[in-house]
Amino acid sequence: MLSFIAQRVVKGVIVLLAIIVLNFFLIRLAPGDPAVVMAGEAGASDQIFVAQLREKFGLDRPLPEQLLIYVKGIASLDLGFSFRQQAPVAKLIAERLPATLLLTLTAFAISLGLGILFGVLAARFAGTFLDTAITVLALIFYATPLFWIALIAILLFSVWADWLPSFGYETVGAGYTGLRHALDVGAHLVMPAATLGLFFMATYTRMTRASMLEVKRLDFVKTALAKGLRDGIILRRHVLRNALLPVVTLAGVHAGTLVGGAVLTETVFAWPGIGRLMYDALIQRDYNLLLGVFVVSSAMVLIFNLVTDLVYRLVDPRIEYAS
Amino acid sequence: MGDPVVSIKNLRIALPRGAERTHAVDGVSFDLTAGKIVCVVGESGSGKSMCAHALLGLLPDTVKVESGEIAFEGRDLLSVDQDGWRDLRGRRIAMVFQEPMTALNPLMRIGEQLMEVFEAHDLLSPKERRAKALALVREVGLPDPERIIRAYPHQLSGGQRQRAMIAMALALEPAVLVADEPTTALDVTTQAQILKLIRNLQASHNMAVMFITHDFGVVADIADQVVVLRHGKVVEEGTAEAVLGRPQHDYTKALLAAVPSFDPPPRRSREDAPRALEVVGLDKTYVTPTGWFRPKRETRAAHAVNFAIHQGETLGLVGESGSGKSSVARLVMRLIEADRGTVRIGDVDLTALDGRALRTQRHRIQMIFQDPFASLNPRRKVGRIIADGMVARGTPLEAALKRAQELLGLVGLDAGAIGRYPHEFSGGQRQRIGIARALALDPEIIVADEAVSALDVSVQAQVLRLLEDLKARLGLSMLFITHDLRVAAQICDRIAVMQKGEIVELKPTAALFADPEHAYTRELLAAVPGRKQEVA
Amino acid sequence: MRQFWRTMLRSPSGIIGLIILVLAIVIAVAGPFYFPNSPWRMVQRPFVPPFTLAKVPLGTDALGRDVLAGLIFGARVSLLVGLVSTLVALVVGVPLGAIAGYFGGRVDDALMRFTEFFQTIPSFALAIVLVAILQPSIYSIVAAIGLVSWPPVARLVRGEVLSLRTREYVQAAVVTGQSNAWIIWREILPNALSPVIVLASLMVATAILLESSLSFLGLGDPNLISWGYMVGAGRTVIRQAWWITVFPGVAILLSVLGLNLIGEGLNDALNPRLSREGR
Amino acid sequence: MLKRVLLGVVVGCGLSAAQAEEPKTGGVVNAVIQPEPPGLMLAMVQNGPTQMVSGNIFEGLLRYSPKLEPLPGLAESWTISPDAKVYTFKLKKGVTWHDGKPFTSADVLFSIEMLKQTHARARNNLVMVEKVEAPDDLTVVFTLKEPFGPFIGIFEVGSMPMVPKHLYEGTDYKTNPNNNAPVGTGPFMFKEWQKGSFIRMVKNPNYHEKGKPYLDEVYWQIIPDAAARAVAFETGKVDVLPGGSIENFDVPRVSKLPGACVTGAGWEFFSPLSWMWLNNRNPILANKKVRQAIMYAIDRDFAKDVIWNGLGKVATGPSASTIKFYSDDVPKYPYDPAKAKALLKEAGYKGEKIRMLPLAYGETWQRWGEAVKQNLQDVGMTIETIATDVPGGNQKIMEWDYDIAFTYLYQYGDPALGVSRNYITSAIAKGQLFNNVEGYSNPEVDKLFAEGATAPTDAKRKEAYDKVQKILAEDVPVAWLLELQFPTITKCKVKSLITTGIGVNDGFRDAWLDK
Repeated sequence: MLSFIAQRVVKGVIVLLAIIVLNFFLIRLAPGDPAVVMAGEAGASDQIFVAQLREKFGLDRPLPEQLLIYVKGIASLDLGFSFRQQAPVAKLIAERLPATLLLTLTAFAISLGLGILFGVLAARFAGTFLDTAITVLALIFYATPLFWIALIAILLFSVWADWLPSFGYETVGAGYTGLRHALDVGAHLVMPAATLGLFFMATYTRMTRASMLEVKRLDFVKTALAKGLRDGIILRRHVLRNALLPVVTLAGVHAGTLVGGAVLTETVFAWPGIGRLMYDALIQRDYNLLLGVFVVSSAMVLIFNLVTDLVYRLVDPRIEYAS
Repeated sequence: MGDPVVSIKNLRIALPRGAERTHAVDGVSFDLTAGKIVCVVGESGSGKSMCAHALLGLLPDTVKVESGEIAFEGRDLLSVDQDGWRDLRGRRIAMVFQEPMTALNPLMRIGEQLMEVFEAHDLLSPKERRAKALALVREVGLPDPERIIRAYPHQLSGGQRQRAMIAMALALEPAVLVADEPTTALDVTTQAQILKLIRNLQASHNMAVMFITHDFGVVADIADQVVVLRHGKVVEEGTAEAVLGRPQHDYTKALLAAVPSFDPPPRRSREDAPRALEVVGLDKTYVTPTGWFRPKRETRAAHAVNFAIHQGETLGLVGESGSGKSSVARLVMRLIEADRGTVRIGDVDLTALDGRALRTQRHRIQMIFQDPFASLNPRRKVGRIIADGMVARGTPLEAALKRAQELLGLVGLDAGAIGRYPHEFSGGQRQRIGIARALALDPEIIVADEAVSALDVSVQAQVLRLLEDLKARLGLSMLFITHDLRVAAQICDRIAVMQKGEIVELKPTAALFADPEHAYTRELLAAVPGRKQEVA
Repeated sequence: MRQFWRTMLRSPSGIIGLIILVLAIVIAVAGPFYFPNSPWRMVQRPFVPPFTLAKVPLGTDALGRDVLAGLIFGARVSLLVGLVSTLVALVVGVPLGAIAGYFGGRVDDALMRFTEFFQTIPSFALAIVLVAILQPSIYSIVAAIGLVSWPPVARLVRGEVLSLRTREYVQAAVVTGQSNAWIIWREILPNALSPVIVLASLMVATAILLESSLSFLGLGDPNLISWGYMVGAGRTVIRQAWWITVFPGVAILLSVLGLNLIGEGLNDALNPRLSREGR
Repeated sequence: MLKRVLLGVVVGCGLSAAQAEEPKTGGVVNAVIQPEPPGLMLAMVQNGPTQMVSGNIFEGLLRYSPKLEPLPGLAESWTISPDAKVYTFKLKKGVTWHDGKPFTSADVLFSIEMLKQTHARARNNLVMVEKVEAPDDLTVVFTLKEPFGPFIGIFEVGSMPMVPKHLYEGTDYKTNPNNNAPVGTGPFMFKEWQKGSFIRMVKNPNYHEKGKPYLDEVYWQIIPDAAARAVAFETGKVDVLPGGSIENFDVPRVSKLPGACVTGAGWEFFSPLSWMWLNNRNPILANKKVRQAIMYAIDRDFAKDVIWNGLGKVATGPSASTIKFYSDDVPKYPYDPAKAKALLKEAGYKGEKIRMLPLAYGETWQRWGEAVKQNLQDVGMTIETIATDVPGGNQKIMEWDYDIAFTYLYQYGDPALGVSRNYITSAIAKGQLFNNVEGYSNPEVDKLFAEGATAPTDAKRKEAYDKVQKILAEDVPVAWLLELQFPTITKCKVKSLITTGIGVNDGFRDAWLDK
């Protein structure tokens, strides 16, 4: 198992390096650079000013040298410096990462939990009204653009009903501590997490349902029936456990991409996470910061994938620790 | 004979609309008696499995019992509700399925699945359940019970899994055991053991057993009573001796006649003919990487395999699954690459060729595959399937299709078949198409890999006859791979016995059957079902 | 083929999906004949509510442009982006997956690492970056969506090919002397197609969603009206003029829904084994 | 009771003597800041949000009234020599930095040196300065090379913020730790910045104007989505929406909410003017008739009424009407598509493709681009919109790779500071984003602008500027659009927020909360 993890980590590092190199050049393909952005904002932009900024950012050096400097930094776990925000990239990301993790993991937990629950219900009562209702709802959530749900949710729950705060991570300036603070953050979390989770919930619902129906037909379920087991036990112990295997795989893929995919949600709900940080960094050509976010979110994907594989191996004894 | 435990009367089970026929089972009646094994025999689609499932209330939702009665201990099983079934299943009526791999939950330990039977009926404490499970595992003859109950299904061999299934079925000492082709997926030696086990357990527990099979050899070994099913109807019923020894119905007679005899017919030796195929020192080892810090897992598929086939000769390659016989076929065909060794066709060293050069030589050795369903591309018309190879060799399509029609005639099919798709044909017909494809390239050698194993016994006999006939007419040589010694006895001039990638014995067929030298050969021969009371 | 249509038409979801899709296509193709004017034209005063003026039945947007005309022209863009980007993904993913699956070994290893690499980068983020870098236009959007959505295709095709490769009819083709290219093209791919078609129908749906998300973020092609653009442009005035956002939103929902339903129908028709007991 | 009276006296002495209401102390105000500033060190970063937040932390020597008259800031008085070349500033006594160190003329001298390196606009403004001296701790003397009319207008906090010498001298400016926790002399002190959420500043108890500021704390909330910002105001989560915080479409609705007050004031110093760069190097746009046709083709009243919701004013020429020396006596271009078509025909335009670069600053600008495109297409021009984000657009403009491009620029109160740079020949250079990007060159215009900047009297200056405005309006080097107005929306309980011509940028100094 350790060997398995070690192997995956080494492979992950290689993938990360490739991502760094690719993105390093990719990002620099975009027209404009941070100097241009800052010149625009300063309301003054003679060539000296722009040249000064470029020198300051190290953009005047040849690209391979810049890459080398960056990679060297990464090797010593230094993600570089954001000249734009005048702070180390690692610090900027560290400030935002917890919020993103909180958001995505909550969304993930909700979507997985409810998705499986609804999927099981639909499969258990296949062909009944409940099944149809769940299936139709899941399909609609699956087909609705996320940003649209977010807009409607704000209208419904913040503006009209005034139940939930519409933006941010906490009530600024309220100075809550302890439980109050947790509740406050929780209230802020509800809408973004629900919005982000809906699509995935729909996916898991559909997948769980389909997978359950498929497993239900397998021979070992017949064996279980032939033993005289109760339906509940058969469903739980035999059908569900086997049906969840593909869901686990898919969920692992999602968990990782959620981190980078929360851009829209974070934008609409003003959630101070790295999705927004990435978008801002992109718009401002904050190369180091953008790369940093990419490295971190890709690392997240890799970590989640690894965790999924470990979970999978835990659930499915057939898989051994082979590559 | 005592009172029947189960009495099936006039059972009619309707199939959903659109199926091949209206009823899966139509007016079937027979009894199961304590201490007796009733074999229900029939070819695929005869409705035998439906009967078995009806006995446990496990019929699929799409089929309906129309009429009839299944009486068990005075109750009509057809009117039992869900709770009633739950109580009966496992406790009074138990079942063993065909595929022990898929019939066990892959995510649960054997022990857990065993103990579940007690749990289902709220019997015993968890601790007692474990003790009972251990006892059961021991009773069905599994080694190292402590290890077995902690093992997952995939960690056991096929035979071991089937034993575990049987242990599960026996756990609550049911009155009736339904065994649905329980040995079909197993090797002959394993099959022999499992049959013996069922026989013994049935006797010691005084169970009524309904044993479903398509194999008359098995019937001969195990049955007290025989029920022969055809298209959902009982065509003949009686004691084993009566049905096997003095079959009344034509169908039964035909079936029995189709079972290949275990006595090899006399054959002319062809050892003085020139060698068509020569295999020298073939080695093939599969390596599965397992990670960085552990040894690689190696499976030896072929080791120092040597043989030659003379012109006009059929060499049989027999062995159990995993013995490497199919690997050898594929090595010879250059479908997989050997680690070492040469394959020579006439004077061409096939193993030395590559790419285009190899492709131009391939027509000399052709193959007939096992699975008639998987061996034809479902999306190509039969004509193209046969013609493709000729076209690849440069024959114009027109001419190739014309030849395909001739070939279809040769294998006993209508020439109009070239315009149809494979799914429009039965298994036996497809196998004929496969043969036509192989013949299309005018090969010198045919490799037949389990070419008749998937066919019903009556069809099997026809295809074997066709092969023999074509071989003689076209002067072909053949490498015939099979696990079925009866088939091998009928068609092979010489037989090579493989075990764990090695040929342990190679002899003319009659000599091998009469005087097996190697212990493994003897074991194989002894395990062939129905050998003791050779059927008519 | 007839069998296929019969199954497809027997499944209610397939029918509904087909109806929606056909409707969308008819609107996209024929609509502009009824609306010869550019959807960008300011035809009325801004913020005319829907169902008040016969000339602009679905109302006007913030600049007085006809929402209905926008929907109709938007259908073209959304459907086109969905279809073409899926095609791009297929063109990349199918050969990659086929080659990896057929040749196996080191080729497979290398190609799969490459695929994993693309799957590791969060796809929406990558799409945003790609569009920003190439500068938003219909081409860059199609390219970006195609580029982030091919890995699942490659994996699926590889899986299929991997299992088909050992099929006896493929081996039969080998022993009859066919070339690798011929075998992949004639023997393997046609049989790997069903799941790919199902996946493709879902990918079109996803691509439409992706395009709308990009447009929502302001990364759409400014010369072409699309549904996502309309939602994005209307969201700031959603309080005063719900219709600007709601109608295109519903249009996206319906077409994505339709495609998903078709996907389900296709799945039922092409993989009958899986669906028989499904309902 | 006594305290209140005293306060009243202090306020009475100050600016707002005319104010009827008496300020109350205490309270917290939440304002929106958009987008999140990249940094708060005003000497290093000069984008709009930074100026808005940091203008309350840092201070300049002067402030400016809505009419752009200089007001005392860190300098309490100033004199100008008769030859208009020597400016002497007297600094206020007893001013301290937030860390308690006194503010002196040495800080002023240091700030000027530092800004020359880090602040492009300050450097340009100081080109005319021959030397700066500090005869004593509280006196600073600027000597100019020649008279420069607008010089008195360059001392506002955003243009020339004062930097603490003791914290910056001899350090690497870009990594100085104080950049993250800036230390100024202003009414508020930087307290905390949760990136992506808010910036918090608290009252400076030792502020040099006794009694001010009135507020205890100000939170600058960072909400990236415009609609969410509107909702935040609506639900009472924020009290101040500075200009541009919400989309224009939303302004009328939000303004009408109960308890909301709106003002267009506070932008006089900047007087943002919008126009489209017309690349004069393009063979088609090089033709004056085509440029004039474009002016006639654009429905600027529609833009004002629909896109800007009636805010702002149709521009008549290169100067905004709010800055000095504005002249109305110029050729006008009313919306007249027929005339535009005729002009295009005369010019021999045959539908060649013209690329248009909108401004990537959000919905309003996007809509405006769409409307203008439609206007131009209506008179028969072929327009292709080039999509790009801010850096991409900037890059294209800097490299002159555009045909038509939207922009808006601040005018900084005086044509010599904010207008001439966009039209004079010497300001043509590749690689800059503003100044004469369109490539217009007219020796007559160059001469008149030079005269206007250096003429010793305002009357002489006006004469030159009147002429140049007429010429430019005739030549249409760029297509002027609107004088923009960014209304500031506040809860009415926030009082006296906008008292100067630079608006919210130093507004919390005087603001108070009516509880």
